[in-house]
Amino acid sequence: MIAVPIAVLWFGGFVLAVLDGTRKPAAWLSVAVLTSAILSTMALGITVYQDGPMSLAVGGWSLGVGITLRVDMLSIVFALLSQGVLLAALIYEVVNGVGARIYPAVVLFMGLGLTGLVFTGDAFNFYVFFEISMISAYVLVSYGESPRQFRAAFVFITVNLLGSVFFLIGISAIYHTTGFLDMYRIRDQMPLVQENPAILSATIIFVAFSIKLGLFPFHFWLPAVYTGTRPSVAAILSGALANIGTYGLIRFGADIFPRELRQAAPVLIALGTASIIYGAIQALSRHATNEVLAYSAIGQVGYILIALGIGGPAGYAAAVLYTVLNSTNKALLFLSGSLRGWLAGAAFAIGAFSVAGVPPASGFLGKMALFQVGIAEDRPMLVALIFLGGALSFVYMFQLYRRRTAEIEAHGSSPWGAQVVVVMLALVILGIGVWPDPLLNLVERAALSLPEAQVP
Amino acid sequence: MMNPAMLLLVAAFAAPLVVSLLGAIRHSWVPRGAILMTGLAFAAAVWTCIQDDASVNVPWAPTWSMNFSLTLDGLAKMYALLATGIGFFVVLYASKYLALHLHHDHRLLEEQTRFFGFLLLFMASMVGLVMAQDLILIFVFWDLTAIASYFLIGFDRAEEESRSSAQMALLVTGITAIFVLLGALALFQIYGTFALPEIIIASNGGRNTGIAVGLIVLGALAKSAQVPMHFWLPRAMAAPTPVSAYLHSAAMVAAGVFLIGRVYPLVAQYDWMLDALLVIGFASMAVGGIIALTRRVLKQILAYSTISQYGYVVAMFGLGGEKGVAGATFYVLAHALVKSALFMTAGAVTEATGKKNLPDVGGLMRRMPLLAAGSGMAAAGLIALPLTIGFFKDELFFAAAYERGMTLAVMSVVGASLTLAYILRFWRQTFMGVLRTEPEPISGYLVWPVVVLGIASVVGGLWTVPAIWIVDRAASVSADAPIHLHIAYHLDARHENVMAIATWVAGLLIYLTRRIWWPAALGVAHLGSYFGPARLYYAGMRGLNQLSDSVHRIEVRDLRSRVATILMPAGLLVGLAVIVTPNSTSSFAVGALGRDDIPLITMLVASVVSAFVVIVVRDHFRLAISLSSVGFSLAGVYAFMGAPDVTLVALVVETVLSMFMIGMLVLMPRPILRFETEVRAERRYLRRDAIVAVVAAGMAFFVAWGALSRPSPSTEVIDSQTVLTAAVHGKDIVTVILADFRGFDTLGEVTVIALTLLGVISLLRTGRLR
Amino acid sequence: MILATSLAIAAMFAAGAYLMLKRDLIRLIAGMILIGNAANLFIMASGLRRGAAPILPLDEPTADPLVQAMVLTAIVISFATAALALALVYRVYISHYSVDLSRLSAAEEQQAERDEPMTEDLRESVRDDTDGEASPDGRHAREAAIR
Amino acid sequence: MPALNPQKHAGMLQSGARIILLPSWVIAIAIMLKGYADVGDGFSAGVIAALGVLLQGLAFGTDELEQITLSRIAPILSFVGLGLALLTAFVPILFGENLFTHWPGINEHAVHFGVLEFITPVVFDIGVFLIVYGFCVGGLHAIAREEVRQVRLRDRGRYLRSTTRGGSLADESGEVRL
Repeated sequence: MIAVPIAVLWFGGFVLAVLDGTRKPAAWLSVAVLTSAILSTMALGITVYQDGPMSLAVGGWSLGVGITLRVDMLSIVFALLSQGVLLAALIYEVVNGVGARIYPAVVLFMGLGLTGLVFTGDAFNFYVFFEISMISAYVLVSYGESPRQFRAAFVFITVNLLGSVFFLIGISAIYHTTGFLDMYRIRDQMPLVQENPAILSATIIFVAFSIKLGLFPFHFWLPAVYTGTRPSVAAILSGALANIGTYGLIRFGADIFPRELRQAAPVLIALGTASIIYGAIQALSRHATNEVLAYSAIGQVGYILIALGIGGPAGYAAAVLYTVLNSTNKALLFLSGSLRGWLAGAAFAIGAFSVAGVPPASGFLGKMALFQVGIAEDRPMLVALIFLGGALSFVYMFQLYRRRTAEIEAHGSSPWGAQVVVVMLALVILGIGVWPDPLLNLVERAALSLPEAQVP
Repeated sequence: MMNPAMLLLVAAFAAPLVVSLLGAIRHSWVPRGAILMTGLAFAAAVWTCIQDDASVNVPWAPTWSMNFSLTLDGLAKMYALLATGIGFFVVLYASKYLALHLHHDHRLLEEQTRFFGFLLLFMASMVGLVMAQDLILIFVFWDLTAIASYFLIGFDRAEEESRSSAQMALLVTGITAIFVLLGALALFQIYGTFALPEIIIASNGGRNTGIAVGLIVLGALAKSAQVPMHFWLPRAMAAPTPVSAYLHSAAMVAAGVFLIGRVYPLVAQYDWMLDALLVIGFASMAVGGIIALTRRVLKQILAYSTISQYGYVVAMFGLGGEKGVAGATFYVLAHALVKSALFMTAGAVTEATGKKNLPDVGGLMRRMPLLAAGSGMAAAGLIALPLTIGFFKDELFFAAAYERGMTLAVMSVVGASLTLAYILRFWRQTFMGVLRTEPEPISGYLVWPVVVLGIASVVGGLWTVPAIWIVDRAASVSADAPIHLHIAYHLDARHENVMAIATWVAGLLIYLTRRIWWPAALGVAHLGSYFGPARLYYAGMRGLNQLSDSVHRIEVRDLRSRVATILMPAGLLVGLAVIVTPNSTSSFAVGALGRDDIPLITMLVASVVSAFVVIVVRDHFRLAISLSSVGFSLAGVYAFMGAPDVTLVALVVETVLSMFMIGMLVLMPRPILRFETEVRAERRYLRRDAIVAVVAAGMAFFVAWGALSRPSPSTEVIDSQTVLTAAVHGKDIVTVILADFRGFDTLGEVTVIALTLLGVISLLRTGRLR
Repeated sequence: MILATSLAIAAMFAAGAYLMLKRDLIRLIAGMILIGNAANLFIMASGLRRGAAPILPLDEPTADPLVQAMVLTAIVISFATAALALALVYRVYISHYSVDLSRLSAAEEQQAERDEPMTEDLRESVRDDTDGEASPDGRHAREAAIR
Repeated sequence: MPALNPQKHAGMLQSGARIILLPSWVIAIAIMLKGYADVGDGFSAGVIAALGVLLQGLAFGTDELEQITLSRIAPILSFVGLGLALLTAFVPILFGENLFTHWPGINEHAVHFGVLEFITPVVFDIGVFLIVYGFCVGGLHAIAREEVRQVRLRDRGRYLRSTTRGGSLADESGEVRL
């Protein structure tokens, strides 16, 4: 059961790699593969929702000897999120006409990496899947093959290689200090580890994920890459790949390093604050749509970090919720940002309202969750900060939108297919805003699957 | 039978949906469809109005204790009637107006769909808002009105003026809406529910509740365009006239005072809040009234009038008590009727004459008698002449103010006389005097709504029963106590009558002596535009953009700096971690160094030396060679660490990698690879590079040292792997781990290889496998 | 030994980091490879015990086989990344006719300038809403308005 | 033996390359088939085999490399290998077994053929071998072909144009691919 989504994506990627992805049938085959992966993940999710976390020892080896796959609600939420964003980007590209034969295959492999890393319960296996998705991303960034894309790809590969190396170092430090690679066993051992090596490995893993997230001050690569790549790739990077960062921070932070996470809370909140303010201010007067969105992405991850810093069930739930909303928003905005036509314009407007936190677009739920956490923890300064960030996001989103309306008027209309794809995505976002309960419930369950959140 | 509350909501929200669908089929049906749907919604509102109060309460998001709860109570009934009723007339008016408007701007008639869609959404969200009982639901509908108004104000998208006005309106009302949300969440924190009725029952008058309610009221005041957050409203005149008519009377701005009315039982517990409302209300009255006197554009006069008129309402809420609440509620009703009529008058005049400014029109009485009569009745209502509904709104106001003492009474008379002066100026100069511009004939659709609303204002003044019936029920909700309004004409010298007469006299005086005080009033207006909040808004926006530009100028754009900006903070964070954690002597161990380690140390030294050789070599081919020698020495290190498998792989991988590198170098012409000529320019970077490298090295060093100093924990895993190796017919444990125990990793690893191959051949051969 | 290994790792990391700050893309990749080597060395060093090659039958204490498996995977992955980066450098060279980072940065600056047209569309929105009072025909208009 | 190249000094290299080709493959296959018994696995075997073939390319040039069938279809081989590896990993699921279960299982008897044991990990290793072989040969082959293309373009004086214009690679025919 657990292996099904992974198997589907793996075989799908393999088959697509041999086929020519620029041909329509092959491209639609990739869409079918990704869809069936999503469906099987959903089926898995239903089981997990009803019966609790599942695990699968690969090869049947007992705990520790082999690799154990473990799926809880947190994994399901992140897997579905990443797969969903990938599907939207893939359909968008397929409808527009795929420009490179390997594109569908690489998207599927990225789906594999993102699914695998949330499903695995083994730290080193996490790294392997992490690399599968990173290599896919390296290949994807150069998609489009203009000088700009190559520059972006080079920046991306350089910076993220550093992130990967940091992560690898962190993993081996954990192995050396605990003697295990299995996350459950590591978690049991971690309290016995001296503070010093523990915080060092926690720090370096934090840096690794911050680089992936594009958190201030590790964000300098992000605008160049997001503005340099094709819209669908930017959507994938910010909507799917960046989830690695959030998931990693939650999984490693709350699951493996809860003690270190609490110690680092002030640093997290400080960095989150810096990210929010910095991203928002940079985004304010940028003209290119993608650049505004890139800086907005930097700002938005700040909220996630603050939620993590506050911690507790509510804090983690807010972090997960914010990630889901932010990823879908960014995917929508990047995809619709390059389109023309009234449908695409409407979709973009919905995305803009969502980022600004205006209901019924779903974004307000994220702000609401953060406010709630801030109020419950009695931290007026944080509430004020979130308010300020929200106000600034209002300003930059609608300055951008104001400029864009003229742009949309001036140009013709994009192909209908692409517009329909973004409208569907926009409808999903609206749907979440209108009927948020399923998502809220899922997110709450996801946060509760973290051991730290279960402590009353 | 369907629940009346639900029915009304469905009827209201069906309107925008149906109209959008109609627009998709055939846009010429849109205006008629809109009239029909609004008519239905109005009918539903009237029908539900005479029903008993009804509620709907279904779980919406139980996870967060949010309920979809609507109650059709007296307050909701009144505002729903206004929203759908005025909405009906506005749509009627717009059905002809918009075609003309689009025609003037040479735009496609198809855009009607967009206009009516958002106008009806505006109406529907107003209807939803007035019935909502859950604070979050209120917030949702609240922002829905902001969205609708944003697109309506910015309807003339081609004009920068229109777009920036829409942006301003959205920013002011949208950002302040977050206060409403915050207030709701704060109340939830205290009372554990979002249900407003429950909160009102449980409310304790505590400090935190006060802050929460204050936040909500702040949002409401911004929406009602009260000083100092009033500046967006005059700019919102960029919208087509029907929108202005609607926005000022029964939607948007009314939503603000509605919300105050909705939470009034909470507000009334705090005297400081009431006093604040009083101050803000009178300030808005004064500012709006004075500036309205100086405006030239027809719609601007009315816009500032709205600020001032809602100032009355807010002030009456501030006065409090039965009279204040009842008065405020009544005022909204009366004002909605007449203000929408006046706006439509302005629009009709502009359409007929093509002029927007007051000085350019005049003497229209004879050419457009019907319009003059209709708007005359409406104007009479606004300046509270007897026999109109407006008379009572002022009377209630005077009564409430008088109760609080002489000062307030005088202030209210002055305020009301300002109203009289600017409305007199507006109406008289439009319809009396010399004919300035010959009007063209206009459609009856632009005139009749004005007339009907004007007549309604007079009828309301003659037959007060329906108004009293509505207002009693509405005010009872706000006051949280039964209220019975007693209004009638009294021909005696009671203080309300005296104050009313004083108002008329003073107003007339102000109007007649306008040449004398004109410069002063203009001065106030100018002062406002130079030091007022609008200025602050612009300065703030400009400042933010400038700040953004200057921050962007120092943004890192160079890959080298990007690398540096990752390594430096990472190093600093690790340094911070080292500093804050307690360092015992056992944290960092030197470790034993035996004779057996000598070969290993030698190879380590060799690899480090060759790594530094890589730094210093100039030639790229030598670089590749020295790089591979690093790999080979490391292979040696691995060999001495008892890892023959790793050694083998490291050797072959290093060989192939060198081949790759040299292959790539061969592909590039020598001049491309020549950097020596610019070595001098590089020199200034040397120090920075060295510092960053040292910091990075320090980070790696502390992490490595810190981790490695930890004595090895249990070797449980590798022990069992060793035992199991024999069981699976293996001898080389590493190979067995790779192919079996952790074969999943290997599968991932080879997938990485296959993926890289895809990437490489896509970069070099555009993805063809053969 | 712990200190010695840590120093070696740090030195290799420093060399890699230094190279990654150079303007030559080839050197940058060399830096990546060196940093990867440093990480691999660290994985190897993080083995739980040291000894002979872990091949059955065991006579003496053996080295940790698990880290060896890990390091094998890591070597292969960093090799793959380096190969991809090299292919990318080639395409960068094809598209910019240079592997010089300063050229690339210059191209990026140009792109950024193209993205940010210097239209000051803000100024328009900054206009005051004195609704014509400050119009050129000031006095006349004012007289007319007083009427 | 193929006709020797005019460059005399290349002769040594070429004969050396030819001599090494066979042993490199023998070693590779041996490393792979020995299974779990000793040092080395599919990965190193693949690289060694690839090195043998690549040496031919170095010694005889790209055209000769193209002659070796295994080098032309190397990328395809690579994906055949991936398929093989995937099958060994996921086929057990179809038999109701756990993911990545190898046959024979723990302490079960394996079919012996001399020193060779028939166990599924060998199949997995063959997959790894093919992937790695395909990667090394395919990657370097791509570089070699690119060089040939450059030389041809340079001869026609179009090289500079095709490169400075940036973007996609122009074909010999001048038609832009992708």
